[in-house]
Amino acid sequence: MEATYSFDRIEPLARQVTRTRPSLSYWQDAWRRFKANPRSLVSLYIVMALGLFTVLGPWVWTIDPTAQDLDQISTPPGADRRARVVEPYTRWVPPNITLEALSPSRLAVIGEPTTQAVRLAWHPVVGASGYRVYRGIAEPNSPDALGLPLTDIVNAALTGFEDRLDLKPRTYHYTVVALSTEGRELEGFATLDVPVTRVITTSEAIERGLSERNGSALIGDVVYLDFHPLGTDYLGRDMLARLMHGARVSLFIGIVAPFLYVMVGILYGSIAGFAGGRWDQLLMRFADFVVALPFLLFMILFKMVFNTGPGESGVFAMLLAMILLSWPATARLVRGQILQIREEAYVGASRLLGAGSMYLIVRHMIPNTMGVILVTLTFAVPGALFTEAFLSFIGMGVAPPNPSWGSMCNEGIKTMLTAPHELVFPAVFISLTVLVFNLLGDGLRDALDARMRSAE
Amino acid sequence: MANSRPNKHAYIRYAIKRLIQGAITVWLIATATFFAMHNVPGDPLLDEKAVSPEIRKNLQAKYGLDRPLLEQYGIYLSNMIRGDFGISYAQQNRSVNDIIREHFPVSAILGVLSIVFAGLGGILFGALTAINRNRLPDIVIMFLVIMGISVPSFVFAALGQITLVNVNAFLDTSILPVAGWGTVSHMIMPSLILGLGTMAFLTRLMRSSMLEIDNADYLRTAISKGLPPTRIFLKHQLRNAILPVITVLGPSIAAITTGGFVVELVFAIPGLGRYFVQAVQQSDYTVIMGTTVFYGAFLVFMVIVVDLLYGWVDPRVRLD
Amino acid sequence: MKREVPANQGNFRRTAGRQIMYLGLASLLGFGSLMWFLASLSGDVSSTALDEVAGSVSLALSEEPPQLDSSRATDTVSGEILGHVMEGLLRYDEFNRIVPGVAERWEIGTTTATFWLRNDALWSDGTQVTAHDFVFAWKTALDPQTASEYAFILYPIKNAEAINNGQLDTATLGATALNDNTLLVHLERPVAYFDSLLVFPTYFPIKQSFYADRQGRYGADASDLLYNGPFLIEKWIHGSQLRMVRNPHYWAQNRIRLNVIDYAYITSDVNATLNLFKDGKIAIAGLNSENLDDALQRRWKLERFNEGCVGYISFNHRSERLTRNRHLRKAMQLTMDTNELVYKVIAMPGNLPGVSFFPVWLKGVENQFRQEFPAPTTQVDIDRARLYLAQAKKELELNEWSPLTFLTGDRATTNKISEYLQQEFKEKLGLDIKIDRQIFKQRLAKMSSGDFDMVLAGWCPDYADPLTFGDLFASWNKNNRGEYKNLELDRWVRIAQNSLEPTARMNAFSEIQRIIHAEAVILPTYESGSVYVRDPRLKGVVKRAVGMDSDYSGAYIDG
Amino acid sequence: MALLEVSDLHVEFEVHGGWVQAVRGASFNVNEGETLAIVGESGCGKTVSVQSIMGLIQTPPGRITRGTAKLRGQNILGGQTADGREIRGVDIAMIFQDPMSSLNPTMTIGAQIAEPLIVHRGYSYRDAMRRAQELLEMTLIPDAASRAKEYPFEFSGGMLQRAMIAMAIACEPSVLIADEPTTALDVTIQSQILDLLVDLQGKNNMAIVLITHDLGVVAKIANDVAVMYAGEIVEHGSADDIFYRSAHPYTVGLKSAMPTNRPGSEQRLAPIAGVPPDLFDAPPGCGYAPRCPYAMDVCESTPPLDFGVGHEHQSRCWLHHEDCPQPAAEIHRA
Repeated sequence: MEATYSFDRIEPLARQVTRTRPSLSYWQDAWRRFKANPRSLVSLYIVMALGLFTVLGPWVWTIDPTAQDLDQISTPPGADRRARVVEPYTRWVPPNITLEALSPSRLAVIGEPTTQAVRLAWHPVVGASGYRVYRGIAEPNSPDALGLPLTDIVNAALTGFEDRLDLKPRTYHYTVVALSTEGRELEGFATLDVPVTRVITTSEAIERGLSERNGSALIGDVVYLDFHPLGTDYLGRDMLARLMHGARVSLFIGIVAPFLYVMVGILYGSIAGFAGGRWDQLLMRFADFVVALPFLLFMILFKMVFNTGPGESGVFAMLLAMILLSWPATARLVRGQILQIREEAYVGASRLLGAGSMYLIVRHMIPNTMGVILVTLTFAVPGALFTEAFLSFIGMGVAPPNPSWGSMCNEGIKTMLTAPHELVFPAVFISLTVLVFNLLGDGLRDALDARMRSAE
Repeated sequence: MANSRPNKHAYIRYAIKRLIQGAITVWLIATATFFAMHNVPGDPLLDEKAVSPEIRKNLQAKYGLDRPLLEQYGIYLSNMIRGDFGISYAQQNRSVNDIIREHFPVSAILGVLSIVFAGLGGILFGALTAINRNRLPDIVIMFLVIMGISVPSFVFAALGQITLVNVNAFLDTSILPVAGWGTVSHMIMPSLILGLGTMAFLTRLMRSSMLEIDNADYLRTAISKGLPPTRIFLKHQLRNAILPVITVLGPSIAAITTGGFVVELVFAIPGLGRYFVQAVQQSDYTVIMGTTVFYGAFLVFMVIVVDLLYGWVDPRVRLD
Repeated sequence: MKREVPANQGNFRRTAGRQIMYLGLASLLGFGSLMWFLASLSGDVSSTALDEVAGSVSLALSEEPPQLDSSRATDTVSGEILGHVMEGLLRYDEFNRIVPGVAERWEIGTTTATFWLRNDALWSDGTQVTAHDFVFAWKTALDPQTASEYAFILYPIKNAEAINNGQLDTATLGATALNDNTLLVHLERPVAYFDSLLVFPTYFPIKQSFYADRQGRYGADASDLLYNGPFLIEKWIHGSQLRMVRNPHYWAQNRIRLNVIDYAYITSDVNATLNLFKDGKIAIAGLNSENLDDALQRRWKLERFNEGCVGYISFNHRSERLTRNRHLRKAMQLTMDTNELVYKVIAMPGNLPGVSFFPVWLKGVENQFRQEFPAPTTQVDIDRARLYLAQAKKELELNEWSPLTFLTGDRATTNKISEYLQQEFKEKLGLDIKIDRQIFKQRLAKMSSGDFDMVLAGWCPDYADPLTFGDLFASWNKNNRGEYKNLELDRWVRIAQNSLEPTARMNAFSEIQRIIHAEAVILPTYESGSVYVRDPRLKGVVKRAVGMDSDYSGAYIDG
Repeated sequence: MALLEVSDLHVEFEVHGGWVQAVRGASFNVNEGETLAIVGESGCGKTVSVQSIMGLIQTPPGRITRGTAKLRGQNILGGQTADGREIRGVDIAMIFQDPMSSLNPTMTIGAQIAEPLIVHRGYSYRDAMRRAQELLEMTLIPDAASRAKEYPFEFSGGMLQRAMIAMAIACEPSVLIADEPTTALDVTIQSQILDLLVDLQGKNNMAIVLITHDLGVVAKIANDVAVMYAGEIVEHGSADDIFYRSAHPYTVGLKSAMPTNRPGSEQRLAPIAGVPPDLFDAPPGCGYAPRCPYAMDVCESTPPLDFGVGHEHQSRCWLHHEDCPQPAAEIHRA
């Protein structure tokens, strides 16, 4: 069946109606593609969270980062915090107890074993010239596995010992061995399992405000020690507070320092790359000179020059020192790129149109090295953080007791096996900062780079 | 329109010119370090137990420290040119030349090995993440890279050693020595750890430069010639994307050879790195000067090698 | 009409990715197998910790021994090596008693000391160790040209100090070799502890002909040393390995049961040495508070070693410093709780809370000094401390306390201690303490120039007599960095130096102890000790507070 | 049966908010030893269609949704046969518009020419380089021996295009696709390149598919012509058919917009009013309707069919429909 067509003439131009493609301005398109990339959005939220954590944190979590709680040294987050209040410590002279007082076993605990002290007494062994007291955390199963030798008691008459070394609320296995005249250990040893409970003195409890009641009524009460959500460090200081206060220095150094010395590097490198010839050689040789200087020696020299007194925060001096010594790496990279771009046609064309050198560099060349620049920038962040830690360690940067993430990492390394949280939290925060800057850098580069626009 | 392609003769002339400039740079480094060193408090003769003034005078005379600074500088320079870097203060009967001769090769081997590992890994992972942009391999490798750079090298060294110990214990034979130096098997673990940081950086660098040339016309020509993807990657993409990587390789070899202090400590490796840090702590003037000048020369040499390599890879860069 | 999908999208991206992955993996595998192949070639050369058949022990050293020329050695690591490869006139046995060494018999009087040398004491080149070797060694050590930092330990010998100051020629030294086997020593002044000095490396013999033949490189390498001790250095790769084997020419062969002592690793990283121990590569490894639990969990054989050193806060008594005020120092003394510091902060077994400047191991008249003359102690009393502080403020005419600088080094433990003390003094006394952390030589420079108010310092003994600690705060002693001057204390030090009568000397030391506490010249923090883990099969290892840290000459492997 | 037959080719690209139909059913073929010119304004889809044959469409964002490209009966759309045999560079080769950026700047000219020989013909490196030298001589590049060792930035535009051609014909392909080979070159070099192409075509009996927007070039060397507009082939026929018997208003419009150098012709150039349609939302009817002086209702409502207007001469325009009142012949004279 032949479709019927209408062949009447129409006026063509008047009726050109098509749905126009939604047009986007450069920035709208950039924002749209930035939002489209989930990872850069996530990184944006994390940046905001980090900002809040640093700025508002100390007002919300008002624990003083330098306050030391020696009853909770290196405790992981979520550890049990119950403690019984007891009398303050009084010296204990081991009495020479008569045999009957002891229970049938040859080794017994006198009084209650607490984190304050564990007092042991034992039967004298015939022919022993002294005793050696061991403390283990695993059940001793052979004479060579008795654990830690706490002390050697030289005179045989003394058959008691008070252990106060770093007592934690756990079960210890005490063993006492008799010593022969030449100090050799005699056969046979008596072992005792002692469960230690955490206690706190009345003065400490009142000073820390752990309970409203005071005076003698407090004895025997069970109180909860201060709550540390992320645990405590090697001096019992609150990790969360230290992370918040440390964030200020670390983020400042970790962001501002790399930003500045990458800027210096970009300008220096592009001028060297663009100028070429004699200038390029001169500038690059100076860059080699700066890189080859011994970093530690010149940091000490800078510390003297800026005469940061002991204890003052040398953050600005360190910032300047880092900038003076860290820009050559970026300069060399940017120069390499500029050498390539200088040969491109569009640079020649733009120069023909009368563009001055500086305009050419800033408007044409640097945006085209954005890829390399963003990579060095995001890598400079961890570099700066760990340089700050190293400098603080030699007394140049942050003065103790103020914390910084890098120095917390430094300290955390030592107790990596036994108290991993002291290393994990600062390392996680540093990784987060680096991750965020990497994702942000990527997201920005993809969003802003016009070439990517068509491909996306 | 284009200048003539530099031939062999031009290369040699260029290399010689650069070597002369290098010598001047090394001389500047030596001078700056010399005067900085003498202005920093503390001197090599101080020790935990104080020394009587007479002995201190004898020691100063013996080492020539009592002479005016400029004179000492003159003496030091003349010795240095003759290749004599003097005797270490901390280890009184070892000449700095011996220290460098015995310890630099160790650091150099470690440096080169870790750079080979870092370069290989960096280029491979960089290319992979560039090609599979925003897909699983990209995200996974990106995450590993972040971990690689935000965890300091001494943590990696410690962790690496502990895992090696546990693996040896688990397998009950020592597949790799936990520390020490001497055979190739001692080199594997330390160079891997030392190379991690640089590899992470090279990966990101390679990815960024691969994306820059992603839609270059000559790639389209290569595809239209029906070349297999691996050849396209090796001959066309790699050669153009590797330029920023090369610029970084030179200085990082030098940085690793001297910056490997932490790995040398953890793996008990007799490298030059520890002498760098200890020399400054001990204010051991001759060792500071010797190691700094040697490191300066090595760095300058590496930069020259990189520029020559750069000229060879990218013909457009004029060697002037 | 079925849509005929084109034969091949020909998408360059995905195919390239897979092929490059194979290319990359192939190259990484290639690289790995190359390394493996090379590794297998060289075989596993690193020895195990103990080899009973070969009688060999492998250990780790904390640092490369800086000086093996006994006349100039100063540090403990060099001392340990020298203790195994050289032997002085006398030596310590496993119970730390002084026993004959190269000297068979000896008599020490008030003005002279005579030593009769055994004729079977030989050098490693077979020649006999003669009295001339000792005279030459002591003259070299005292020679101003050698400029040995430990020359002062020879000062008991007549004219030694004058020679060392360049006033006299070395020939005038009061030590003469009557013949090869007898050595006569004239003393500058009566010295009660002269025998314990003779064990010190500076008193070891050196063969003159060998020393001259080496033209100044004596002690630089294994071949530049002549050995008369139980072992000799067979191989020394600087910074990497130092291997000692039994010295066939040593006279007391029967006493030595090991054939090889191989320091196969040199690193100062405690965790690295512990990992080597776990891997069965070394027989002994030091522990710190951080890896202690790990060692206890594994039920290893732990042992305690009292290093004999004392840690203390040293005040600056110079006139321009606030710490010259006695009441300020007493206030700090009453605030510092050394038990909490040692038991909770340092938390390292083997350390004892600081009570007196004289450590507990020192011998008194019969048994321990501290038992015969107990040190005065202070109970922590914050209220009294604040009274003292107020008094000090009045005496110094201050309306506000200006900050005090607390100089510390850059080692791990000093970091913990200084931050703890800073917080304690701030909380309890309201004093603002600024921590001035410096690296090694900068700290020493500030100590000698007096650029500090307080400094975290430490002192280790040179010889087994209280005088090695007693004379530290004498006004003429250069190591008295705080420049503390007290005529009464000086007088007691002179008595202790010159008298021979034990009760008089010990009483003098007890007076010195009382003054240091009463005037709070320094505040002792801890007496240092350490814990190490040992392979139970290695027995007979001796650890000492004075002289060689660890002595393996008597050690043996069993089981 | 023609050497290369492309039928019903559809290609679309994903952009923000939807898909752009770049090619909406293009069909053309070329015989052995002959030259087909594909003509049209820029953006009409001519480059996309040849690129899709060579598999140069990046996915994402582009994708081929329908159509086939048969070389001697075998479908090779996307650059490979169904069983994955590579035909690019072997049976079909391609040269591009801007030679300056189409050659690898870090590889010598000789090496780039030698590559296809090494990969497809198994030449050794030395033989391939010698062959490359001969190819350069064939494309009239002076002093070929030393020039082969030089780099692209040391060549002029014209010589680079010659090198591109040498590279393309290395494996004696049966079809050469030339995507606006002379647009970036000045006129004198332009004719040299075209003469070279014709000369090489004669030697190897090679078919050429020439993409251009310059009718002058078409007149010079094309046997057949396909006129493309808004992603479709609106007219397909011999060169004479298109020039003298143009059967589609757009072809006529194109001719009138072409400057001619015939002496004494003072007419003014008559540009075609309006703009090509945005293929983001392709119009239902004929793409040219809005700009066509003869537009009718049917042109706007229903897509035109292909009407045969002579031997192998088709035109996709309702004017040729039998019931159309306006005689199709009128448009010749315009």
